[in-house]
Amino acid sequence: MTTAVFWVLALLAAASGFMVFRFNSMARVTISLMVSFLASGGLLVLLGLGYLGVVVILMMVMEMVIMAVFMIAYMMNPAGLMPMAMFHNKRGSLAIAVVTFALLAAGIFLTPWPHRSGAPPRDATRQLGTALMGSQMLTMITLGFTLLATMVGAVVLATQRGRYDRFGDDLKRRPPSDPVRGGVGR
Amino acid sequence: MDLTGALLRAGAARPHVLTVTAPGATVVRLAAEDQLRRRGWPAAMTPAGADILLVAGEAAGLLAEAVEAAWQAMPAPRARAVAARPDEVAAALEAARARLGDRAVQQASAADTASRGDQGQRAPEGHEGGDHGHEHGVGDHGHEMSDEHGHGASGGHGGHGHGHGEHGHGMGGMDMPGGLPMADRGDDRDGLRLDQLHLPLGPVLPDWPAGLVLRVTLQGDVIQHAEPEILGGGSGSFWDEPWRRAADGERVTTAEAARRAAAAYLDSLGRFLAVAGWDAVAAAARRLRDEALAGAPSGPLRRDARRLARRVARSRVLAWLTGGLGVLTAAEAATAGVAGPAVRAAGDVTARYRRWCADLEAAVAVLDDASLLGPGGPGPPRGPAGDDGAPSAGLVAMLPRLLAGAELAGARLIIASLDPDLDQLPAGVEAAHGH
Amino acid sequence: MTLQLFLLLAAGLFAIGLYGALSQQSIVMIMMGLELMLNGVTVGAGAFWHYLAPASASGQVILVAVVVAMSVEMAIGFAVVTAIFRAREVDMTDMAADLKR
Amino acid sequence: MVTSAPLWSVLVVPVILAGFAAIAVLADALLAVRAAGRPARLAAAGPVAETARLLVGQRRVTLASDALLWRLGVLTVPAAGMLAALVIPFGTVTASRMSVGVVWFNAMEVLTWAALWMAGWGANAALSLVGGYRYVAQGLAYELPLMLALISAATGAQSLNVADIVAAQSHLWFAVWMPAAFLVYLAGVYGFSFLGPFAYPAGTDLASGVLAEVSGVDRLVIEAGRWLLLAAGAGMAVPLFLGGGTGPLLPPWAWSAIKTLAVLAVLTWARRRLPVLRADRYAELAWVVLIPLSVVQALVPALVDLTR
Repeated sequence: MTTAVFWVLALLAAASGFMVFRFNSMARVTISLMVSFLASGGLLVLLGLGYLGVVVILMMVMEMVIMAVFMIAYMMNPAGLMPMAMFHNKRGSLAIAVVTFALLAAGIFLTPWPHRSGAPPRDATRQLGTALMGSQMLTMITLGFTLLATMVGAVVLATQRGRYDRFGDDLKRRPPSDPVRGGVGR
Repeated sequence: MDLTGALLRAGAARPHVLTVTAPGATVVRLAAEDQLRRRGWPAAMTPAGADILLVAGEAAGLLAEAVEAAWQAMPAPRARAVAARPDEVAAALEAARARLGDRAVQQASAADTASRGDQGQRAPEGHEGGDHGHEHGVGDHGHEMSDEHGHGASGGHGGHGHGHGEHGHGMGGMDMPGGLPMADRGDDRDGLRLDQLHLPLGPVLPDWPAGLVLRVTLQGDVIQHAEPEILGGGSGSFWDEPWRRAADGERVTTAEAARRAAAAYLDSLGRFLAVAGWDAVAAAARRLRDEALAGAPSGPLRRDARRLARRVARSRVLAWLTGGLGVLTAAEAATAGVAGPAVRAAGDVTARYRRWCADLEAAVAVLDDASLLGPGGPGPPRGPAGDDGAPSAGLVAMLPRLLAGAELAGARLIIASLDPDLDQLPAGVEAAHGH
Repeated sequence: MTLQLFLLLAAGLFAIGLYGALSQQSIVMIMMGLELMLNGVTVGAGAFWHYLAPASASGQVILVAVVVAMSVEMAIGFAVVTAIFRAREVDMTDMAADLKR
Repeated sequence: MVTSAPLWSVLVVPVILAGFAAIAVLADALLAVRAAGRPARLAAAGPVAETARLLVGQRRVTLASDALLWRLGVLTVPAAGMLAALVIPFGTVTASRMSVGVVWFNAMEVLTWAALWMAGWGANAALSLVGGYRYVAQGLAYELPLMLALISAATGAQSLNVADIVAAQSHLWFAVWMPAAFLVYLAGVYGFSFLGPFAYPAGTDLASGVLAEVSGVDRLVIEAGRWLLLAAGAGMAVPLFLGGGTGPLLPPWAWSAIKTLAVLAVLTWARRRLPVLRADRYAELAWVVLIPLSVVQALVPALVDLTR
């Protein structure tokens, strides 16, 4: 049963991952990547990582839908109605990718993997939580700050308007001039 | 067992009706809406969701083409009804329903829609080309076609999604899949030059002023440019009738005028609330309107209208949602030749619908006044009408300025809060530009 | 179901992503490739945790880090694309390759 | 104590869920008939006729549509509701006693993001597409407060397992001492079922937006999906905030049913009381007011846990 599920999910993950670079339509590309992530999430659940697997599914659905918005906004031919190739150095990339895969595969089968040390915990989620709030606290803090920096950085990079645009040169304009008024009226 | 036939008949018990109102046919529309409410038949929003296409009044010219396009876009089972006069509505609807439940008629209809290359049951996967000009969203039926017909099979048909706009002409030589043109990019307020979409809104659109087409240029759902087009005026508005008769020297009582004014405000409020997505209250307003026009006793009518007006005017959520949209100062409105509530409100969408509510309360207060209509009585619901189409012509003329920069949802609210009545425009202004 | 099979899948996803990231011209498509590579890393980290050291939380922590990296990559990536697009109206790497000259 | 039912119960969950959804649809039809001033005995005829006409209706096919994504999107709406319902305990049994039930519910509900976006995109019609995008904007507004509300309940029980959350409410319902989380959760239920004040993606101003070009069986599937999602949301509110199947006298399954119906009744009634909240207004409210509020709300059970 689990083996069958594994094969289905593994093939789905690989095939939809492959289709990401075959579809013309940006919508299908994004949804295809999403399906690949959903399959990986399922595989993580299969490995006993219920929490992380479901979180990957949850996050990737949201992320891919938002990604689709950007893909379609910025691509010239979002619906792929006019097939066009946008590649550079296709053969070189293919060669690099194939060689990488071959090396990795060789490594996978040649490495004498150690035996499993210890048994899986009764509750993998608790294990993760205890680690992040205990021994791995530093990692958690770093990740937290990274995310905060990302939020600030992404907004600064993407936005065009600042507070001087909204509140005027002396920052005294009330209400601020916005193209569309928000719901709170800051 | 004739399962299909049984389902057809069961479904035909409650068909969804898409009403298209021709210029000058407000009376027919009101009769149709009254009929639908009594029968409990829902109003369809789009051709795809409709079983019966009801044409109220006589559609001619561009509107006739739009009606035909909407009909082509309707999936079977479907039936068509035409009512030129209010008393024809009931019979037309009944006949349409009979056809809707008739298996033989519907199978022919289904075969007909299936035979049209791009409209069949079998969905061609991906990008099937076709040369029909009617495969778009509701907003754009037919109108684009009329411009493009000279282009042959793969002319641009406007209004496609996927970030594609169309530029009307000039893609004759390009072989685009499905006959779809590529989008052009345009400037936008956020500094990102993204694809523009040229989309006609109307005339087949629910809760939309009859006979108005608004050609908008969108980036995302932000309107960058809007140009109104008028599919023809009426011969005087139904809502102005008592005042018109009074001006002609007839005896018109204050009560009669007040009743008409109240019904007009309720009609406008109903449309506005439907656009705002407050369906329950919109339905209540329309029900009251129908009762007012049917001559319901003034006591309960006054009570219910007051209750409704207060409920709407006091709703904080609605005011929060509409505040700051479409601000129109009194001076601007006066220069554009607008009078009536839009000027007296002198403010945003919130101010305008609250003005309607106040005017509605004032109108129902004199429902029993049997004196002759004088200058102190209730005025026409949109302000005094002029020969040049005032005040609705002015309202339409202001749309381009008010709508530029608004989002689609905001734009619909702004239009609904102005509620131009194109029947006030002189007849025969076919395809006149609003500015 | 063995460690090798999971790692092979991870390597496959990684290689497909690498191919995409190297061959695509459009920045958003390159980001798709990067995401797919990270997807491979996720599967690999999960497999290592399960088959090698389930008693330690390190595998899971790596997974969390990878998931965070994916969201950071996407957020910053699209912010950069937006900034480039605003300035130059391009979304192609070849057209934004000033540093080459 | 909530126990896990055998595997076949996975097939029973959609049936029960559909039953609750059907009751909600009938109640809604009754309210609509009453508001229109027509006799109440006609209420049941509406949904029946509606189902019949959609079953025989032709599918609409539009030019250059992306039929694959369109159908996938339409089908995902009810599928999301049914999958989300798998972790909801009914009385003392649950189809899946998953240790991360709360996260599962959240993830399955988020599938509607992709579903509606695909449904809006696939039709290749402008208003439909705008509707699909609207759902993304609305999702960004309702989702984070909803997640924090779920986290509040999970923190209160110190578990992501729905059964543990029920057990933690044996003395006091979470709705009582986490009212903000409960209200935010209910708003989120409207949000993911895009009904009532959150019908923005299918708004009248867009001529029903994401539903504009959907007809026939597709329309039936997506409309049913909305109500299934609403029923799933109402069902999940019971174990999360209303103490699950606990209650005096009656058996647990009866309490689950009564509480679910009560939440459904409130949601069905309240949806007629408000206009549609546009995302441009609601998003700022959500981010500036509701998210901080939900964070503070989530801190309350965290502090309570620490002092225990």
